[in-house]
Amino acid sequence: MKHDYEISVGPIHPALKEPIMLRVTLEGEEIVDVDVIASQNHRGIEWIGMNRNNVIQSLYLAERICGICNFCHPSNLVMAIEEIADIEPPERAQYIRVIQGELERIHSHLLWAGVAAHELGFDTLLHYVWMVREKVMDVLEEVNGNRVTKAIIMYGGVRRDITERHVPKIRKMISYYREAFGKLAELFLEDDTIKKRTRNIGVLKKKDAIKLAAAGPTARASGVKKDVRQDFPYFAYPDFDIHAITPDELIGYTIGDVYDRIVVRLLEVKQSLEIIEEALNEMPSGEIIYEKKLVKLMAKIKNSEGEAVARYEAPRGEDIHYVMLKKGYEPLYSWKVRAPTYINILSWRPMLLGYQIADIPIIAASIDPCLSCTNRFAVVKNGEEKIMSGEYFHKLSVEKTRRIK
Amino acid sequence: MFPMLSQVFKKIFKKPFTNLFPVKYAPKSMKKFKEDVEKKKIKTNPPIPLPENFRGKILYDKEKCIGCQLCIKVCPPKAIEFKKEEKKIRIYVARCIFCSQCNDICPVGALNMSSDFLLASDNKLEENLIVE
Amino acid sequence: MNLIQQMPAILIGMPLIAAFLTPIIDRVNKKIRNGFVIVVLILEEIFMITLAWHVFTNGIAIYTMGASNPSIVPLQAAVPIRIVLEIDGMSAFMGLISATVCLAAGIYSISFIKEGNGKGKYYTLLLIMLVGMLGMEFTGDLFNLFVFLEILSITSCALIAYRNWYGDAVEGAFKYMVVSNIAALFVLFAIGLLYSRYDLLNIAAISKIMEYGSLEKIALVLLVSAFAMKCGAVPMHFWAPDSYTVAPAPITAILVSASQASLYALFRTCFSLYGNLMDYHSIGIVLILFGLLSMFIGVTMALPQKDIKRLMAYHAVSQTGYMLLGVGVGLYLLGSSNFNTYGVKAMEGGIFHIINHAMYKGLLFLTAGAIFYRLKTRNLNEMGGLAHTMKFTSIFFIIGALAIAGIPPFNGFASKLLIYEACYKVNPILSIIAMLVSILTLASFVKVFHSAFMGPKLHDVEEAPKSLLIGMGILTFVIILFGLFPGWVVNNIVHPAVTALANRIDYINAVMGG
Amino acid sequence: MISKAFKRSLWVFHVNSGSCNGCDIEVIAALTPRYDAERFGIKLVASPRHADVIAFTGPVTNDMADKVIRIIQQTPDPKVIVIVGSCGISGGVFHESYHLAGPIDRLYPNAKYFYVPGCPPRPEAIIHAFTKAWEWLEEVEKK
Amino acid sequence: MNGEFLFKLVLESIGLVFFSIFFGLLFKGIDRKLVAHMQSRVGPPIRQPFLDVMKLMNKENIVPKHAVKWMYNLAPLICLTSSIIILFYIPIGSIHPFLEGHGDIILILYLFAIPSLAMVAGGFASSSPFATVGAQREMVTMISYELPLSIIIISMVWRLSNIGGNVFSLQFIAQHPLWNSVGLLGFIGLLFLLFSMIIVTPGELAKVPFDVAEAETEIAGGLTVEYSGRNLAMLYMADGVKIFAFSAIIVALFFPYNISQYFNLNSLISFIIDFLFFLLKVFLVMLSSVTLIRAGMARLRITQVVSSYWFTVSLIALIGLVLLMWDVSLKVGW
Amino acid sequence: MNIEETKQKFEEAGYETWITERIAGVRNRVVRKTLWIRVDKKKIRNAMQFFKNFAEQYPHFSIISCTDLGNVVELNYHFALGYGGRLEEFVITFKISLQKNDLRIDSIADIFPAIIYSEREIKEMMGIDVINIPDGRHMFLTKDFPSGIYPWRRDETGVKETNKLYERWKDEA
Ligand code: SF4
Ligand code: SF4
Ligand code: SF4
Ligand code: SF4
Ligand code: SF4
Ligand code: SF4
Ligand code: SF4
Ligand code: SF4
Repeated sequence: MKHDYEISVGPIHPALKEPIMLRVTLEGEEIVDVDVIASQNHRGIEWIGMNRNNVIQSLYLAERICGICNFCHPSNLVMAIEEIADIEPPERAQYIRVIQGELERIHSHLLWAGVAAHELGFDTLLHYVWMVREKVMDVLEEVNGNRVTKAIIMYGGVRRDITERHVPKIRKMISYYREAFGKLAELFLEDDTIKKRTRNIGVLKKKDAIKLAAAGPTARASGVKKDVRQDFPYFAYPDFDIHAITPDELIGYTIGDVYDRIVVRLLEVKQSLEIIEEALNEMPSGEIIYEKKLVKLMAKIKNSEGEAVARYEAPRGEDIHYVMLKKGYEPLYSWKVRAPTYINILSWRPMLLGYQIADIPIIAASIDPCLSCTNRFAVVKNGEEKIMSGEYFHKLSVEKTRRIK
Repeated sequence: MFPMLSQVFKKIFKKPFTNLFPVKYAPKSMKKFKEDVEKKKIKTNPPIPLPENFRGKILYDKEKCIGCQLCIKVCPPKAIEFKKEEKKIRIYVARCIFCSQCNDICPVGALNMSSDFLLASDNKLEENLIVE
Repeated sequence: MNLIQQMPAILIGMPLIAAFLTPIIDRVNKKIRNGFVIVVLILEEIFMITLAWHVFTNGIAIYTMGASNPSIVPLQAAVPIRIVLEIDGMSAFMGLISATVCLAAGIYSISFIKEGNGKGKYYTLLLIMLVGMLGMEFTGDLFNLFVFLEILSITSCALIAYRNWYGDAVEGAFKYMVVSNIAALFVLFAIGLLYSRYDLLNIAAISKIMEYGSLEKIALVLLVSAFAMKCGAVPMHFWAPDSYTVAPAPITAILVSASQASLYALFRTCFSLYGNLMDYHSIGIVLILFGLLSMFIGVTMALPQKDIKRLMAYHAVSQTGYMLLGVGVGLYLLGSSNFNTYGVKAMEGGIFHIINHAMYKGLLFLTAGAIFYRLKTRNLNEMGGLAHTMKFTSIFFIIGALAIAGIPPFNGFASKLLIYEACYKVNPILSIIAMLVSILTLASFVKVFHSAFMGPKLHDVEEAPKSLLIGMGILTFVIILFGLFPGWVVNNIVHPAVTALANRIDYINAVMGG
Repeated sequence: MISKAFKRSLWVFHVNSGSCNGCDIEVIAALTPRYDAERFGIKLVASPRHADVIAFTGPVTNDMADKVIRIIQQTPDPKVIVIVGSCGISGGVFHESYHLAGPIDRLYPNAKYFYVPGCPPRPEAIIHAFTKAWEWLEEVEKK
Repeated sequence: MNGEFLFKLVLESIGLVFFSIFFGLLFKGIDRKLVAHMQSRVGPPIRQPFLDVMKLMNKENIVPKHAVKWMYNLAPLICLTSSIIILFYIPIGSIHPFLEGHGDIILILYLFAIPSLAMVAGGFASSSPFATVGAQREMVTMISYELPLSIIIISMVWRLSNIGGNVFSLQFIAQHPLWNSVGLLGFIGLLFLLFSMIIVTPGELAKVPFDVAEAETEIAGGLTVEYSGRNLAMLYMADGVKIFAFSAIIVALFFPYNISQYFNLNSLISFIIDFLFFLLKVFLVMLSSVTLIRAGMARLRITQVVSSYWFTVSLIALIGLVLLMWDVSLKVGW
Repeated sequence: MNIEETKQKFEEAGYETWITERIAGVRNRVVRKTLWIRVDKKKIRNAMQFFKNFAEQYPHFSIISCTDLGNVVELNYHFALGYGGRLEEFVITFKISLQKNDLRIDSIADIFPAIIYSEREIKEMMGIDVINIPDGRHMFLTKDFPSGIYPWRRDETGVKETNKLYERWKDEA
């Protein structure tokens, strides 16, 4: 039974919530080759942004590049356009953006921790982590009016203030997480079964991480001290003393395996708490938006021209947008999104080779793939067939139903 | 070694974290249950409290609206339709993404977000899901 | 004249005569020839059952060639002067196995062996093989034992090489021949030694006056190693996979019981010829060790095999280990106070396992043959999805596989259970290893099952022909029967065989009188 | 025929047909301690063959269209389909892209659909959709 | 065999079938409820498994195109019946096992293999790659836990045989609790055996951390991926029955005590009390060997399953055996 | 090595360069800089090799962005350098213009292996012929994607029509 065979993980596979396909060649249970096939989730977002939407609409579109870190993409878009149109957001807005970004990081890392536990077959931990996560979800809902999509950032500032009413709730959340942190770290880092499943599994060497341009916790877990908030800060981040977190801070050495990726993310949750607390303490007062009249704002952007690159440290790593505006052209003239997962999936191959089927889910999940931003363009037949395709399936299914009847 | 084991054991005796909306277990008959609720025979548990500025189903004050169509211009999913004859608008909730951008731009404040969020339905165009 | 009295002679004589008639009938009509052979085999089976029944109820049956009353051995100065067949419980038991397997194999061969390749000769040889086996099992005479052993070897050899158009068939036959000849030489030498010492060839007679000197020890070693070699136990197992693999499937099935005839000879030597004269304690340990080794090495060698019959052949080695283990434990305990509690049980297990093994391993080889018949390959990687169409074959296979793995309610479980139950008393580890090997066996057969029968339909094949199915069905029937009523079988068939083996004195007295 | 038990034991197969993950995480959240849909007998299963309900999130991309249909067909009857999120119902922000195959209920019209508007809806709203589904199943049962 | 006897036999078998399915599902429900509480959730009502089964029974039963149909449909049936048959051999409270025989402890061990085998066959028969991987893993798991399991059983039997009697009968083992007859060393040895038995349980029942064969995140439910409707319901029930039966075996092997003799009660009440006490024992065993472990651990890899069973757990069991032997030799020495 | 030194290096090597700036921070205001370098398409490999050789750090590749400007297609190779130090990082973008009638560029995947996905992407999305690309399969598009349609183009080879099913979602009962 030891001959090679291939299995496709995905596009609908319990281990990968998003549609993507990993074609894995196996010898017995061992992985000998990996190929990523990414063409399932394309919704043509860049195309919509470049052809159909005005800039305000694109903001919400960018928010839905990925629902998990739905702050990073609009932030990048906003940063790029602010640079082109020379819009200077007020100070208070910059602080609110930082808080929002860090809240998002907490929720995203906790979410990941739960998913990772689930991939390890440790559902109790999934439930525990997601239970803890509800706290930040409550805060997000309190501040933004929706648990997930924030709809908060706007060209030149933010749409809603963080008021006196919110502050105590956020502070309470911070102390809640400070307490929970010890327990979480114990549950994740001291459990023998988790250690067995993650230690020395999916190792990405520092050299490879640099070469393959890995980003975010994936790179940091391999010992690359790299964090956009530290290296190339934006918003109000220069005010904070942020350093890139590597696993040796907690355990003294770095291997670059799945376990290290857990360590990094846990520590980053702690770091985010500190940032939020400091931001709350230091928050300047004042306006929260550069231009209250949206119509005016849109006109200003419409009359700007130029190009800019914006970078943002999303929970999964560095997110980059390149934007070009043309005077008088309402949509974005050029828009390129580089989501962190886009570059991190390159690291799957060195991580997976030599391990077993059982390791695929946790290794794949260890880079925290949010594939909805990566898998983008896919099948377009020529014009006519495009319209056909939907109708075609429709017809197919009608026929099938008729047959059943 | 296995820190979760002791955790888990302790948890058996603790009260669950669950919010029992709308009831603890599934009722035998959902229809009867609804009737009973209407007759106030059974008390349901409320959902987790909503924040003040929750973005739920949109509210439209038709009287206030001046038909300027600004909301239509910014609506990301194009959920708003202009009714030419009346110079008023119609909003499809099944298309709306609850961004409240239209509220922000409306010059007369004719649009607002309610806290109504239990919108599930088997008809995406049912009355409840069209605001006009 | 009492027919029962003549039965031993008929059993050996009838197939012999039939063997010579077969080529003649072959000339006349192929169908009639088939019918003739099958009728002979069925008669054999019936007679064998009658004889066995007689032996089990009335004790040892004696047949003296050419005597007016064959049941009484003429003695001359306490020396039996004629060729004596002595059928005790053990012999009858073995005879049953041989007759049944040959019957199944004979029917199976009707379609399996194609006309035109000397099928007449094939049947002749098959019948002579039966003669060889029965002769070995019935004879009470050392030299005769040797003669029948040789008959069996030569016919087996010829049948292994039957498909001489495959190169490896000849190679397998050659290996078999080498082993057989070495074994035969050993046996002959041992007989010479004993003959020179006692001037006797009759087993019972020798046994009666045997003294356990160094000469006897040498003879014992020679006999034990020769028969162990022929029964395919580790470390002399290497020939088994080669020859089992290349022989036509029905012949392989018969070869299994032929090697058990050697096993019988081994037991006969240990228990009846030497018995408690020798250091049965150490010989017991040797057998146990051989048994454990065979079990373990057999199964571990089987696991990676890709050739279905080769894999099964290694399992045959492994299963032989169980028999050695059971009987070895019996031998180890022989004479001790524990013998009656555990020893007998262990031997029952071992002996019961012999017949079980003959049945299910025969069945498994026949199913492998059925696959080969349709696909013309023994390579597991080239099979797949056969269960879609070869439904009965796969059911037979499943039953055989479950039986060999000792899963209830099939016969393998019953005999293995006896072995576990007895061995742990000697040392718990024995039982643990035995159970472990069972599970490994299971794993190995699940692998075969998966690669051959499961998966998408790869080959457009039909079910095996009827005669194959009937052949397999006979063995399956026995397997299920034994699995469902193990108690009855043990009490009525196995137990007499065990008592016969254990009671050397009875064996001697039957010939030598009082 | 639909037994009484059916409505109190709904096994869900969750498919992302091109969503932004926003709804997916709320579907999972609905199963975690805060909302715990399992108390209604709702649980996620790993194979469409085990499912009674298929929960789709996201618009259907061209690439996923055939898979979506295959999954629906693989699910044994009786079944209910729940579409979570505005973009799955009507396209949402992704409406009118060259790469979308259309709403699921148009690709496979002969099934019972329930819709949960929201972007993303709260976990309670998703549970609410299931109560609607029960109600419908009760109606069917009566007939 | 007279007619009345036959009638009784049939009646009792039917009763036992219902009994085992009922308690199997009940305990499954309890297990789920407990796990939910351990996860800070309310969890499904205890009757949920019954609802699930009722629902599955009414669902369409799809047979995949490439499946080997007869075997695909037969496997769940065999799986369920063989699980039920196990219960026929187990003493329940003060009730004697329904079937009893020579060497039934080994028989039970092997009977436990049959449901797994049936599932393996069903998995193979469904021709899905996930099911195939699952089936292979199930086999490997089986090979792994069989070694410690046989060590445990043989050790106990061996120790018992120093007392004498039909030691391979479960009923006999249950009537002679080992704890009563061993010294301190033997007691520790038995604890070792009990511990290994508890670890073997999740493997035998395909639960976390040894549920590699059904790992949903890795191979989408493995063996059962393709099953639906009635067939799935049978596999579902078999799972419950197996949990119940295996816990009952541990009870019979290690905790066979009854409490009724301590009260002065008439036979019916003491029968009921023993029965309830039995259920309590089964519950406690299930709690510690299935529920707690499954809630408190992550799934291991298949290689880790093999190594933990063959080395760690087997070693623990062997130590138990050695201690038991030592215990005996000391006793003899005294 | 800071941005000025890098700029100088490239200028000495004869490339056209310029820097754009943007301020961030509230109390601690810092300047974030981007270095733009115009490279002739024929010299792309030289420039990249030169860049990799003199950089003290392995440059972090970000993405290739690609714009259809009518007669020319403009490629931007974005890199980051100086990561790991506080406030020390800057962005380097190499700008390359390709004439529409000669959309060819050398692959640099052997110099920067991480660039492979991006090269595959511009190949399929913009129809640029990447010479010597080690893996020319589609990245995001399926195998049977029709040739001659490039989603990022703004000319007649771009995507024109879209699926209107979502536009007509209301029509259905
Ligand atoms: S659901 Fe998963 S396993 Fe099943 S067919 Fe689809 S991709 Fe394969
Ligand atoms: S959460 Fe559970 S049910 Fe859902 S996909 Fe993952 S493994 Fe499957
Ligand atoms: S892939 Fe790129 S263009 Fe498409 S939606 Fe995502 S970020 Fe936008
Ligand atoms: S970068 Fe990844 S995680 Fe972040 S929003 Fe995009 S898809 Fe989600
Ligand atoms: S975004 Fe991340 S957490 Fe969510 S489904 Fe994808 S991989 Fe899992
Ligand atoms: S809330 Fe947003 S999506 Fe909804 S109607 Fe207003 S602008 Fe449109
Ligand atoms: S923006 Fe306000 S006033 Fe204008 S059309 Fe919309 S609702 Fe009416
Ligand atoms: S409805 Fe909104 S949140 Fe849900 S998947 Fe669609 S875009 Fe994302």
